[in-house]
Order: sequence, then structure tokens, then C-alpha cells
Amino acid sequence: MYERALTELASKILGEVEGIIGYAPGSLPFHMRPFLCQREEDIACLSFNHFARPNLARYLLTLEMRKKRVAIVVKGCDARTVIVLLKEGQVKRENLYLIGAPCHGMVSVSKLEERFGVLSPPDFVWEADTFTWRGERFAIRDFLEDSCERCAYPNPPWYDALLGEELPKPPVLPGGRDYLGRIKALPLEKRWEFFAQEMEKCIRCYACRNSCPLCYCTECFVDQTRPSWLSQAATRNENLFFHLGRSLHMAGRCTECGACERACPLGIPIGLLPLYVEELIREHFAFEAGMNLDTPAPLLTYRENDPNEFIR
Amino acid sequence: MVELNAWEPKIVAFLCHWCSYAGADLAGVSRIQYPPNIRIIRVPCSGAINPLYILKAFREGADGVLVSGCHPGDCHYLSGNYFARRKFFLLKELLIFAGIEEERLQFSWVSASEGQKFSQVIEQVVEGVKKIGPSKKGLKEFAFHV
Amino acid sequence: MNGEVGIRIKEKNIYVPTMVPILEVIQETRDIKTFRVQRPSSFFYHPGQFAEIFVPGKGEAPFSITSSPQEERFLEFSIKRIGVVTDALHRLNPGDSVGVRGPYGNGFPVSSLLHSSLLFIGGGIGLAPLRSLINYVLSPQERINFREIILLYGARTPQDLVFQWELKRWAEHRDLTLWVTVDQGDSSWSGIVGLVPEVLKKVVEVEPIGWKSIVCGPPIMIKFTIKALLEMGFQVKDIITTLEMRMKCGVGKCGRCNIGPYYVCKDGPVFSYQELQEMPEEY
Amino acid sequence: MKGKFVTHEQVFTWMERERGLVVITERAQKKYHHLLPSHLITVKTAKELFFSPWEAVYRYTLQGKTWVIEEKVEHSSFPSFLVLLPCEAKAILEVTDVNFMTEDTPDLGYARRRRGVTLIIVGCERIEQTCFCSLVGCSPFWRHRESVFLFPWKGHFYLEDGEEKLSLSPFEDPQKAQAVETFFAETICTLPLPLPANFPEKLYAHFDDPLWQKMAWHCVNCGACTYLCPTCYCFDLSVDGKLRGLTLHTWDSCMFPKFTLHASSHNPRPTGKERVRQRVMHKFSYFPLRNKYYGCVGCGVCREICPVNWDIKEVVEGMVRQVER
Repeated sequence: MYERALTELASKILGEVEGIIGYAPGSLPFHMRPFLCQREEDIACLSFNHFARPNLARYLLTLEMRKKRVAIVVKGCDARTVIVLLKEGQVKRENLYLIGAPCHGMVSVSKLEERFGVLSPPDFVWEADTFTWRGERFAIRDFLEDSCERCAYPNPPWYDALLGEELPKPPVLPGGRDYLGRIKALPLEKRWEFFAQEMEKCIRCYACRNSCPLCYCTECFVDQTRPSWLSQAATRNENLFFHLGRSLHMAGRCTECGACERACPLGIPIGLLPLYVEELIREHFAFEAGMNLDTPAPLLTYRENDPNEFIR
Repeated sequence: MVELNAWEPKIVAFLCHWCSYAGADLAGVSRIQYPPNIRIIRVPCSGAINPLYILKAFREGADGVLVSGCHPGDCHYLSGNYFARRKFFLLKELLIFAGIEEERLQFSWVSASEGQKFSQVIEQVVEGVKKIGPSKKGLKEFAFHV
Repeated sequence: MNGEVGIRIKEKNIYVPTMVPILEVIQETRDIKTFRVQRPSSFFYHPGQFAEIFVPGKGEAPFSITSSPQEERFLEFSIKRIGVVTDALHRLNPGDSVGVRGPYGNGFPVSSLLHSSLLFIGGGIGLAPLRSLINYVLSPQERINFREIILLYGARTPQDLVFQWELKRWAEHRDLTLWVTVDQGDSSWSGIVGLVPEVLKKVVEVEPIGWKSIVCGPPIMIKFTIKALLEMGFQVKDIITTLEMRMKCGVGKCGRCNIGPYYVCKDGPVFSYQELQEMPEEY
Repeated sequence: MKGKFVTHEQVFTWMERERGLVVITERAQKKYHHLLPSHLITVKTAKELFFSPWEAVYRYTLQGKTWVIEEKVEHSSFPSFLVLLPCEAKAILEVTDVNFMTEDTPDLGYARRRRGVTLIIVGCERIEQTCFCSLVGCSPFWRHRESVFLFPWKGHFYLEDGEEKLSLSPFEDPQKAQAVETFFAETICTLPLPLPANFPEKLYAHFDDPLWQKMAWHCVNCGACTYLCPTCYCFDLSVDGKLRGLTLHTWDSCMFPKFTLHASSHNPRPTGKERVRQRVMHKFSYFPLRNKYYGCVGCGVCREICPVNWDIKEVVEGMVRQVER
């Protein structure tokens, strides 16, 4: 997807920027990888498709990148993350060139495997919102990553150049895909059982934390020793502590890109907790992260009529 | 094994220096009775409480946590408790979402003159926690038998 | 029916320390204290080895043993307050107990030093591991096995000199030539002022044949001292130094202290400069 | 040693009978769910059975004015058999055992759990796209004399069990056994060639290669690959609890900055480049230089789970080209 537009744009701006952070085909089928295009001959490698899972904004934060003026390929969610980073003073606007990529959502390999068994790349022909498998047509929407099923922003709210054309807002999700709703509907003990079971799986590899562009603390609270908040042992409650702590640190900042969830090697729906916090913030503090630079972050401001009933 | 009826909850109370701590003090000097289950930690302002303090208290074995500060508008630092309120709201809702009983984490506004209210709050908190029993959901699980 | 794996396992947990009381605490400088702890039974070590000290509730950290192995009653550790464990250690008093496990590491290659003259060069707290060897070679039984002995010791200011009581003793010792220098003097200081490598070239006049040099101190000082020694004509194999790494297990298992294929905790911490040159520069 | 044969039912019934004593790795389970009982206890990685993600080494308690240290006593029930794939078995036998079961300083927790367990290796019928075991001296039919080897062959299981650790009564069929051997030999011939001779030494010489910087660029430095790697054995010893607490032996990863951070805040491996290099060098140079085997078994798990498709095979092949140049 967008290959022509990408190469044209890239050859135009390379030179103006010191590098283009984009995606290139990975070493395995159905994988894309972050790619830093710095030379003319790299331009041909740039591409974009339904497997461009990582949130590239993360790469803006490496030391060498902070000093450079770079272009970056952003999906809707990634662009929102960049806006949060701008707002938090982590990157400079003049150092950035945003290449917006309207996104049909990322396709989940495990969902494909569930349906088609062992996957063979030549069986598939990909188009923007459909694909064919051995000649049979399927809708991309039925195979999306969980994080993309709930996406409300396929288009970057901010960009310097756009690949292709803006997409219409995705339709409201059918009830079955409303993850938060499904958990919220459970009674308290069932919710606990659900999270306990998921937390039991976590090995605390921090793939979620490290894939998240907004988890940029030089020392994460889990690594602190004075005080030491929790131990390194990956037990259920310690893991829950980590994920709760992380969700709270993300409060009002998380752009719901789902990079953490897609990064999890054990398939834990870690996105649920930060997602719920964002829902609360949307509902009670009328704020959505990464939409503009002006609205103050919800935890850096207050209103006198904020919820108060929970306090005696 | 501790029998359930012999069990007394341990409750960590984070009290703001200017209001709730003074309120607790007043309850003390006025000889108002309240359950002895709380361990008070004095903090400069309810806004100074990092949600991690609360999670850590659960991890280290608190059966309940109470956070108490000045009434809205009365903050010694003008608006600390307003900021705190947003944080606490999110934390409380998040814990409930994760399946942790709402009685575990409670909040109150207690001013320096409300000794009576302080003792009532403690009674209610202790009662609530007693109802749901010992905390297992946040506690570190290094049960270790030699 | 169960498969017996071909190695017999000694039923001793290598990570469990022995708790021993602190006998004495000596304030060396503003942030360095020497701890004299009771020597656990069957704790036999060579100069230059280290031990893991465990402070209950705080953690464990490796420290070189600064006392001579000939001391039978106690072990000494000189410790700078720098992190969680050392901070907790500095709060301890005589009578409190700490855990000790070890000894670990290779120690100084004493046998290859025999019948040579020794040039010790220490910087700051780097004198601690050297002290173990200095006192060992100065002991009456061992002294005849070594020829001339020189110690050049430097610290940032006169207040940062460690083992001042020991330095006084060494200064009077007729078998050892002592040079002490500070980077920055003050009104109370009448001795040499200058960085160790410079002072080395200025005051220490030796023909490097038959000499071995043992260098220990902060990385930057080691780097320039070695350069100066090479200029003086020392062979790379005759320069011995020690390395520092974050360590946990002490026995080459936990996998963090390696430099190339060498584990500093097991194959080190003492290396000759020759060995160091063959290693990747990742320390 | 010549192998014998057993029926699927024999193996199935034996595992059913020994259930509770038999543990299977998730990957082996996924591969052979149609031949082996489905409800055996599974473990994510083979190593975690012996090298626990976390364990308590000892407890310390302040009693009056003295600190009391109590060692951990091993729990009693533990499995006797571990069913796993050849690469996973090689990782245990030639990497983690080598690290933890040294004669002079054994890791007691690991050794105690490891001692009573027999490995049952099930050979691979199918090679996944992520596999690269032939590069590092492993193969889909890798066997070890102290372990049992099973391979599904035409309605039966081919069995090598020289020490008769499984109480099955196999039958002999020399002709068929010969066919299996031939099949193994022929298949191995079709697999990619092993890494060049002396690769560990050559790679070591390329410590300062600028390629590392380029290759490490997109790695996010999480620990997913190391935690799920069957050979990665790095651990941490940390304490938890003030007046009463435990010293914990937990997994650790060379990808984390804190792994090598000195108390003085100096870090010998300060950026992703050094840490990625350490991971590759340790597996392909340092470990083989010390212990003659590669510290990687080519299972491909890390390639599969990496959130950004950082590919160790690709990197190693890149380094092979670089050193051969």
C-alpha cells in the first residue's frame, strides 16, 4: 500500500530531513519492521501494509534521533502519540515531518491462523479493506487486531503530507467487540478472576512498556530502588501492580494505539487497563489524548465539579 | 491459621498534614473513640500522594487504605486536593474495574475541626473492610514455608 | 527410574551467606568507612579476592577484602557510600551483623610476583584491594620472597586519603617506599600535589626490569597510569590491574559481569594489562 | 544405537498413566497434540521448569536483635518426565545444565529440580519457517544418550531409550529402523549448512564492527526474546522485605539497562547497541568459546515473538558475511 506515494515523497524530502522512520518488509511473512531510511537506495525498501504494527513514534526518542530532523510515517494512532510527545516537550515540531498514512487497521496473524491454518503468503492477495485467500474474498475488518477493532481515528489528526486519501470514520463497533463493555458487565469476582488469570501469564518482559512510545521514563518505577515499589518476581499480584501502575502513568496520555497489546508475546490483553482509564477520562473529564496541543492534560488541571461522590 | 473472627484488619491511612491529621489529633484530644486498626501516615497534602503509595500499601499487606485530605476549596496549597481528586477517582475506578472491592480503598475529606467525623469515617472504613475480609488481591504472594 | 544426571551435587546453597558480627567501624573519609567483621570459619582467601556482603532487607553487593589473609580473626572491607547497600552498611554499628559469602574471584597472581620488585599504584578507594596484598608481602614470613616494594598512592584531596593510620605505619616501615599525592592540596597538606600518572613519572625512578606494577583505582586513573607505565618501559604482562562490574552471584552464573568470554567475578577481578588488551573494551 | 518401535497407543497410555509426572512444553504440545494426551501439564519454556522465573533462596528475619537466615526447603512433588522438542532439549543439556550444574559451585535450586527429570525428546516432523536449528549444531532429530528420543514414523513411534527409562515394551524392526536412520540422514542433508568453522573466534574479532549499530537500531530492548529463549539463563538476586523478607532468585535479561548498571551510575553497556551485541555475542561467541556449544539452539522463538521483527538469524547471517569478507 502507498508504495508509490511513499517513494515519491521520500525522494522529495530526503535531504531536507536526515532520515525517514518508516516500515520495511520484515524477515518473516506477515511482519513489517521499523526502518530508518537515510540514503537514496533505502527508499525502495519503504512500504506500508496491514502488518505495520509497531508504533514508530517510539523511535523519535532515541538519543540520536532527538538531535535530527526526521520524517516519520504515522498511522492515526501514531500521529496522536507524536502529538502527546510534542505536548510533553519530548520532541520538537521543527524537527519533525509527519507522513500520515490513513490506516485500515492492522491484521492479526493469530486470527488469520485461526481461520486458515498454516499461512502461506502466496495464498493471499491484499487490498485496502479486503483480501482474497485462494480466490475467496474476505473483509479486513473481520481479522483486525483487537486494538484496531476499537479504533476511532484511522486518519492522523495532524500531518505534513498524507499518503492516499483520508478514510471515513469507521462504523460504530458491534456490541460483541466492545471489550471494555464485556469486562464491565461481569460481576466483581469474575472480573478479578479474569485479570488474575491474565496476570498469571505475564512474565514481565516489558515488551509492552518498551514498545510504548509514551513509556519513556529513563528509569521506570519498577526498576527504582529507593523506594523499591515491587520485586522482580513475576507473580500474579506483582504483575498486576506493574500494569495498574503503568495504566495510571498513562492516564490522560495513552492514545489507545494498542502497541503494548500487539507487542505482548503472551497475548495478554494488557491494553484493557489503560483503555479503561482513558474511557473514564473521556467520560468524566471530557478529554482525549493526542488530539491537539492546547487542551491541558487532564491530570494537570481540574474542575470544581469533578466527581466527588466517592469521597466521604 | 488466624481464625476469621479473631482477624482484625490493618488499615493504612494517609492523612494530609493540615486538615485530616489535625482532625485525627482533635479526635484524640477530645477522647473520641474509634477502632485502633489504622496506621497513620502523615503527608503534606493529599495531592502529594502518588497512587503507587496506595498500591504499595496493599502489596505490603494493608487490608484497606484510607486517604483523607482537606475539603475542596480548603487546601493549604490552594488546589492540591482538586488535583488529587482526579487521580483518586481514576485509581478507585480502575481498582474496581480490575476486580478489587471498593471498600478496600476509601477517601474522605476531614477538616481540622471534624474530630467527630474522623472517628466516624474510621468506623465506617473498618466496618467496610471487616465485611469483605482479609486482602489477598494486592498482597505480594511470597508465602514461604520453612 | 528417574534419570540421574551425571554430576553429583553438593547439597550446599552457594547463595546463602553466613551472618557475622561487625567488630569495628573506622571512619576513613567523609564517605568511606572500613568495616572489620568476624571472619567466618573456613573462609580462606587470597589477596585480591572479594566477598559478597549481605545487608538484610537491603541487598547484596561485592566488596574486595582489604585485610591480609594472615589475619585470622577478622575480615576488613573498605566501603564508599554510593548506593542502596552501601548506604545501609554505613548506618551499621559494631555489634550489628551482616552476611558474608565468598571468597570469590581469582585474586592477585602471588606466585608469579615472587622474587620481583613490586610497584603498587593506588587511587582513592582503589587502595583497598592493594592493601590486602601489601600487608601480605610485608609480613615477616613473606617479605623475603619479594625485592623492593614501592607504593604510590593518590587521592583527590588530603581528606580523601583512606587508611591514614595504615599509611603512617607504612611510611615508617623500612621495607617499603611510600609516595602519597593529592590532586588538590590545601593549607594542611605539605606533601606532593599532582595526578598519579604525572607523579609516577616524576618521582618513581625504576628500571622496569624485574618489576611488576599493580594498579588499582578509578577507571580514568588506571587508563592514564598504564600509559605512563608503558612509557616508563613496563611490559604489558608486568602490569596488573583490577576491574569492576555489577555482580550478583559471584560465581559466573548470573551472566552480567562478563567482558567478552571472561567473567569478572570468576576469571577476574585481577587481570594483567596483557589480558585486558585482548578483551573488548566494555567495562 | 539402533532404535525400536512402539505404537501410538503405548505412548499415549503410558503418558496417561504417568500423568502428573509428565510435563510437556507448549511447543511440543502444539506440534503433537494429535498423538499425545491433550491435558498434560504444560510449561511455556522447558527451562522454566528447572530455572524458575522466581524462587526464594532464603528467608531472613530479625528475631530480637539477631538476623536469622533460613534456607528454602524444596517442595516434594516434582515431575519425572519432560516432553520437549530437540532444540529445547539441547538448550537444557548443553546450555542451562552447563551453566548451573558446575561441579564446584552448583546452583542448588536448579540442580535439585533437574536431577530427577528425564527428558523425552520428540523429533520434529515439520520444520517451521522460524526454525534455524541446523545452523547451530542442532537438528530436527537431535538426540542425547541420557534422554529418550521419540519420532512418529508411519503409524508408530520410533524410540531410542538405551537406558530403558520408559517402561514401554518396544518391538524391534531393524529394517524399519534403518529406514528411519536413512530418512534422518537424508533430511539433514537438505537443511541449511551450519555456521562456518571457528565462527565464535571470528565473531569475537568483530566486536567493534559498525554493523552492530545498524542492526541494533530497531530493537526496543524489551526482554521478550530473552525470557522466552530456551537457553537464556541470566538471573538476578534481589531482596524483598525489610525486617522479614526473602532473597529472590529471579529471571533477568541483558536487554535491560539496569542489568549492568554500576552503583556509581557508570554503565558498561549504556545503549541498545551494546546490549544487543552482548546478546548475540554471548550466544554465538562467548558461550561457545567457553563451553564449545553455541548458546543458541535455533528454535526461532525469539524471531516469532519479537514485537518489531528483530531477527537473530538475519543478524547472525549478516555477521557471517561480514566475517567472511
